[in-house]
Amino acid sequence: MDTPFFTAWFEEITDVVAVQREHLTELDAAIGDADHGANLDRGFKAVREALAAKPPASPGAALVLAGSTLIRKVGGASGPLYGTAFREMGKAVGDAPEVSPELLAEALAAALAGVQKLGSAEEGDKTMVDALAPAVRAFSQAVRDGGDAPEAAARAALEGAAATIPLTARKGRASYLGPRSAGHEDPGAASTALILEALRATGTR
Amino acid sequence: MDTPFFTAWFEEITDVVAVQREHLTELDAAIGDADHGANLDRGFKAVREALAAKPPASPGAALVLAGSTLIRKVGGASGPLYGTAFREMGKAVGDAPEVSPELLAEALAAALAGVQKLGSAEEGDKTMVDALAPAVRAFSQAVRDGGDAPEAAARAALEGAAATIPLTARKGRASYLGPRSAGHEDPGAASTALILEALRATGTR
Amino acid sequence: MKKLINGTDTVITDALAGMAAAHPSLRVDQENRVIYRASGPRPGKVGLVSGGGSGHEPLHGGFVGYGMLDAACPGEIFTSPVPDQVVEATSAVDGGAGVLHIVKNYTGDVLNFTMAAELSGDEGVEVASVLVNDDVAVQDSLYTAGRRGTGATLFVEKIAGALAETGAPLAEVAAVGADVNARSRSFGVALSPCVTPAAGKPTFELGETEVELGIGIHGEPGRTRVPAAPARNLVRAALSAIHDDLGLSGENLVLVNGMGGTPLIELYIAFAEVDSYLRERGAQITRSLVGNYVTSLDMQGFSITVCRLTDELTRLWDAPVETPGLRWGR
Amino acid sequence: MKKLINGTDTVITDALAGMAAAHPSLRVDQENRVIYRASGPRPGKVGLVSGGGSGHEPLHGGFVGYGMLDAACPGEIFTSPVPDQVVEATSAVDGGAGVLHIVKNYTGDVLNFTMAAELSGDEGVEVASVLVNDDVAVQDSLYTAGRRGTGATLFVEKIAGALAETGAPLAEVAAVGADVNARSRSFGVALSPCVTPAAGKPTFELGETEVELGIGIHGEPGRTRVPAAPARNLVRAALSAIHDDLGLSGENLVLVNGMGGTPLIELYIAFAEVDSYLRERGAQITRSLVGNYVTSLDMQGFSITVCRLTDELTRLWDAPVETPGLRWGR
Ligand SMILES: Nc1ncnc2c1ncn2[C@@H]1O[C@H](COP(=O)(O)OP(=O)(O)O)[C@@H](O)[C@H]1O
Ligand SMILES: Nc1ncnc2c1ncn2[C@@H]1O[C@H](COP(=O)(O)OP(=O)(O)O)[C@@H](O)[C@H]1O
Ligand SMILES: [Mg+2]
Ligand SMILES: [Mg+2]
Ligand SMILES: [Mg+2]
Ligand SMILES: [Mg+2]
Repeated sequence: MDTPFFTAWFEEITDVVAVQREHLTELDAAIGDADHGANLDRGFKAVREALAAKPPASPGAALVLAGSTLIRKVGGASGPLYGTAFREMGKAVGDAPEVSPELLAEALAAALAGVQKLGSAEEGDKTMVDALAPAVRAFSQAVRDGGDAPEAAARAALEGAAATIPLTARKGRASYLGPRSAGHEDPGAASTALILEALRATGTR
Repeated sequence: MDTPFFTAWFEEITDVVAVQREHLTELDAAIGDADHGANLDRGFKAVREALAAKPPASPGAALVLAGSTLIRKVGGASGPLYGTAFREMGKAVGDAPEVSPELLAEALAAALAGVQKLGSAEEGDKTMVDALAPAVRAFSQAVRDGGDAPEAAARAALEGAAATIPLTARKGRASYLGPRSAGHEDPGAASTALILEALRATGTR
Repeated sequence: MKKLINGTDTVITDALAGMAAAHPSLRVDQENRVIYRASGPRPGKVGLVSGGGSGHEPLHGGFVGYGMLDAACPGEIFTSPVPDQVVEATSAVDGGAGVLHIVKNYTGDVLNFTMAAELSGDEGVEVASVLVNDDVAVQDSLYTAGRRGTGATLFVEKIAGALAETGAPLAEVAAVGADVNARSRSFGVALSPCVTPAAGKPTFELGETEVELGIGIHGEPGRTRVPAAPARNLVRAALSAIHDDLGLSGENLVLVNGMGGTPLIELYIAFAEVDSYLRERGAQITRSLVGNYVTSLDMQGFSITVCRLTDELTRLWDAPVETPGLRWGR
Repeated sequence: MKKLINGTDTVITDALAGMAAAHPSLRVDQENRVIYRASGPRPGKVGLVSGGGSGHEPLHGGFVGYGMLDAACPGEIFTSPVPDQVVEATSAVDGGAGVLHIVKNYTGDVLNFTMAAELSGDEGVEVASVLVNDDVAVQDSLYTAGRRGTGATLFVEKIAGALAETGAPLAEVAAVGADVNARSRSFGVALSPCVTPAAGKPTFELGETEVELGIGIHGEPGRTRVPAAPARNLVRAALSAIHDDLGLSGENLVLVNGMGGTPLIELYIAFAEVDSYLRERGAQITRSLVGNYVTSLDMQGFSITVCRLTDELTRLWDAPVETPGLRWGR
C-alpha cells in the first residue's frame, strides 16, 4: 500500500463520514452531546484539504499529517484520540514508501496503544476501543492466516461497535449516564467501524 | 334595589368571572397579553372579601368599596377602568338606601363617563366601551319605556361585545396589532357583558 | 408548561423573597410589593420610582441601587402595578426633592401611575413623570395607544438616575429622562412566543419556520409574521425600522437585548450585525450592552434599542452604578 | 429549530465578531480563536487561560478581564477547543510568571489541554493546571470519566484571578484554584433539553410532565428523570445531593445559575428556596450570584453551586473584577 492508497483511504473516510454525519450525531445525542458527526466531518474535511495542500511524500507522512490535522481541527474527545491513532500509525510505518500488510498490522496495533495510553479506556468501557481492539486483532490474525485482513478488520470493528449497545459506559461523556447508557451504540465505536470499512473499500478499488 | 342587591350582584360577578377566567384569558391571549381573566378573578375575589370584611351601609358605599378594591388589586388597564366605573356609579347613587331604576340608569351613565374620561376610548375603538355604551343606552331606554332594563342592558352589552369582533383596535394593547386585531372579540367588552348579565341574573333572583 | 415555580399564585412573592435574600443592598417590602435601596432615601436627592408588570427581569427591580432607581413596583406577570404600590414607594423614597416616575407607555401603566401621582400629590409629594415610548414597531401611533415603552426604559433609568445622584432638581432629572426617551428607538423580534405561568401555554402560535417582527415585551404578538431568516436579515429589518424613524448617525448607545430564552452567544451574533449596519451608515457605537435586560419571560428573540448620544449623556451613562442588573465604577 | 444565527458553520466566528465589537476591553484573535484582555499580559503576573466548548456563555469569554482570565479559548458548540488555540493563548498571556490552565473535567477538555500544556512546556512556558470537577450528579465517579466541571469553574476563575492580580506565584494561584474546586459542589436540573445549531433538534426528549435531574452543561441527558415538581422540591433535591457530599454549614458562596432559557424571575424563586434550606441547616449565604453564568444554550433549568468559604476566599471573591460577565469594584 503506497502513498496514494493512504490518500484514497482518507478520501473514502471523508466521504463516508460526510454521509453518516447525521447518524453519528444522533448516536451522540442519545448518550453524549450531539457533536460527534459534526466533529469528524469538520476534521476529515480538514484532512482532505491538508493532504491536497501539501501532498505527503510517504504513507507515514500522510498518516502523521492526517493525525496532526485531526488534533488541530476536531477538539472534543475524539480529536486527540483519532489524531493520536493516526499519528502513531504514521510513526510506526516510518518513511517506508510501501506498507506491507504486516507493517499495517503493526501500525494498527500502535494506533490502539496510542488511544489507550491517552484515554485509558479498556475494552468493554463502551468507547472506540471496543471497535478498534477487535479490528486490530482480526487484521493481525488474517495477515498471519493469509486471509483478507482489511475485510476481517472491518467486520470485527462493525461487530465490536454493535457489541457496545448493551454496555454501560465507563469512559467519556456517556459514562455520566450510568446504566442509562446501555441500549445505545457508542458513537466513537461506530465511527471507528466506518474508518475500517473505508480501509476495506479502498483496498478493493 | 338595596344594599344586599348590590352585594349579591358582586357575588354573581365574582362567580361568573371565576368560571369564565380561562375564556377571558384566551380572548386576551389572542390580541393582548393573556392576563384579563386572572386580573378580574383576582379583583372580584378581593371585592367579595372587602364587602364581607366591611359590610357597606348603602348601595353607594358598596359600589365605591368595590371600585376602590378593583383599583387597589387589579392593576393593568382594566383595574383603573372598572374601578373608576364602579366608583363613579357609587358616587352617582350617593347615600340613597334604595336605588330606583332611574337612579341606576344615571349611575350607569356616570360609569361610562368615568371610563371614557380616564381611557379616552370612543365607541368603535374595540374596548369595554363598546359593550358598556350600548348597555347604558338600552338600560335608560327600557326604564323610559317601562321595559325590563337589566335584561335590555345585558342583551345590548352582549351584542356590543360580539360587534367588537370585526373591529380594528384603536385603544389598549390590542391596538398594537393594527389590522390583525380584527377577527377577535375584545376581552374587556366580553367581561363587561358578563358584568351586565350578572346584573340581570341578580334581579331575577 | 413546566416552570421553576412553586405555584402560579406565588410567583411574585416567592421571587421577591429570592431578591431580598440575594441582594443585601435591597430592601423588599413584601406587603406593599416594593423593592427599595436598603440605604433609604437621600435627603435632597430626587427619588426615582419605576415599575410595571413582572416578567421583564432584571427590569425594574434589578435596577434599584446607587445611580439608578430608588424603588421599583412589580405588578403581577405582565400586569401593571396598582396605584397603592406606587404611592407607597413614592412617599418612601422622597428625600424632599420630589420623585420622578418612569412609566412605560401602556394603557395600564399610564392609568395606574397617573392615579398614583395624583394621590401622592395629595399627600404633598412633588411628582414628575417620564413616559417611555420607544418602540417603532407600533405604527400609526396616533390611532393606537401610542408607541410602547421597551428597551429605552433602561437607558432612561440609568441616565436620569445618574443625574439624580448629582443632586440635580426634579425638573432637570425629568428633562434628561424625556430627552433620552426622545433620542431612543427600539424594535423587537420573536423567534418563539413566551408562556406565562397563569396562561400555561404560549401567548401566540408561531410556526417552525416563522418569526414575528415588532413584538412587544408582554408576550403579545407583533405586527407581521415573516419566514425565519438569518440573524443578519432580522437585525437589518429591526435597524431599518429604527433608522427610518430616528436617522442613524453620530454616536450611539446600543442595547442588543435578549427576550429571556435566547442564548447570549446568539445575541453576540446579532450585535456583530448591528455593528456592521451602523458602520455602513457612518454611525458609531460609542457604548453598548448585550444581554438579557428587558425580557419577556422565556421568549426566544431579541430587541435592539439605539439612543443617539450627546457628550453629556455619555458622561451620565458612564457614571458609577451599583444595582443587581447593572454595575460599574463601584 | 429557529436560531438567531447566520448559518450553523459560522456561529463561533460571528459571535466572536460580536464580542470584539461589543467589548473594547477585549481583543479577539479570530484566526486562532482566542479572546484576550486588550491590555495584554502584565509582566510578573501569572496568566490565566481557560476554555471549553462554546454554548456556555458568558463562560469563558465573558470572564476575560481584570481580576479573572487573561484569555479564553472557545471550541465549537459543546466541543472542547483544540490544543493549538490553547498553546497560542498560553504563550500570548505569559508575563514571565507562568500560566494557569483552568480545565473542566471532560475527557475532551482534559485531553486537549493536556496536549497543549505539553506543547507550551516545550516552548518554555511554565504551565500549571486546575481541574474543575464539582458536579455531584456524577455518581460512581471511579467508574466514569469522573465528576464534570460546571458552575465552580466561575468561582475558580474569579478567585484564582484575584490572587493572580496580587502578583502571587503560579504554585499559589494553582493551589487556591484547586482549593476552591475542592470546596465546591454543583447539581443541575433541566426542565427542557437544549437544541444545538448543528443537531437542529433537542438533544434529548423530555415529556411535558418530566424533569431531568443531574444534567450536565453539554446538553447531555442527566441521571434520573422524575415527574415535574414545584421549584421548592427541585431545589431541595439538588441541595440534598450537595449536602450529602459537602456537608452544608458555615459561610458559603452560592450560585443559582440559569441554563440559558429560564427567566430570571424563576431563578430568584429558586434562590429563595436555597436560602431557606441553608438557614434550616444553620449554614449562611455569605456571597451569592443569581443569573445566567454557565449556560447550556437555550436549555430551561438551573444549577446550584455551593463553595464553602474561608475569610481569605471571601476577600478574594470581593476583590475588584472587570469583565463583560462579572464586574464590581471598578
Ligand atoms: N477515554 C476514552 N477512550 C477512548 N475513547 C473515548 C474516550 N472518551 C471518549 N471516547 C470516544 O469518543 C467518542 C465521543 O467523541 P466526540 O463526541 O467527538 O467528543 P465529545 O465526547 O468530547 O463530545 C465516544 O463515543 C467514545 O467512543
Ligand atoms: N383606553 C381604554 N379605554 C377603555 N377600555 C380599555 C382601554 N384600554 C384597554 N381597555 C380594555 O381593557 C381590556 C384589557 O384589560 P386587561 O387585559 O386586564 O389589561 P392589560 O391590557 O393592561 O393587560 C381590553 O380588552 C379593553 O377592553
Ligand atoms: Mg460528543
Ligand atoms: Mg391583558
Ligand atoms: Mg396586562
Ligand atoms: Mg462534545
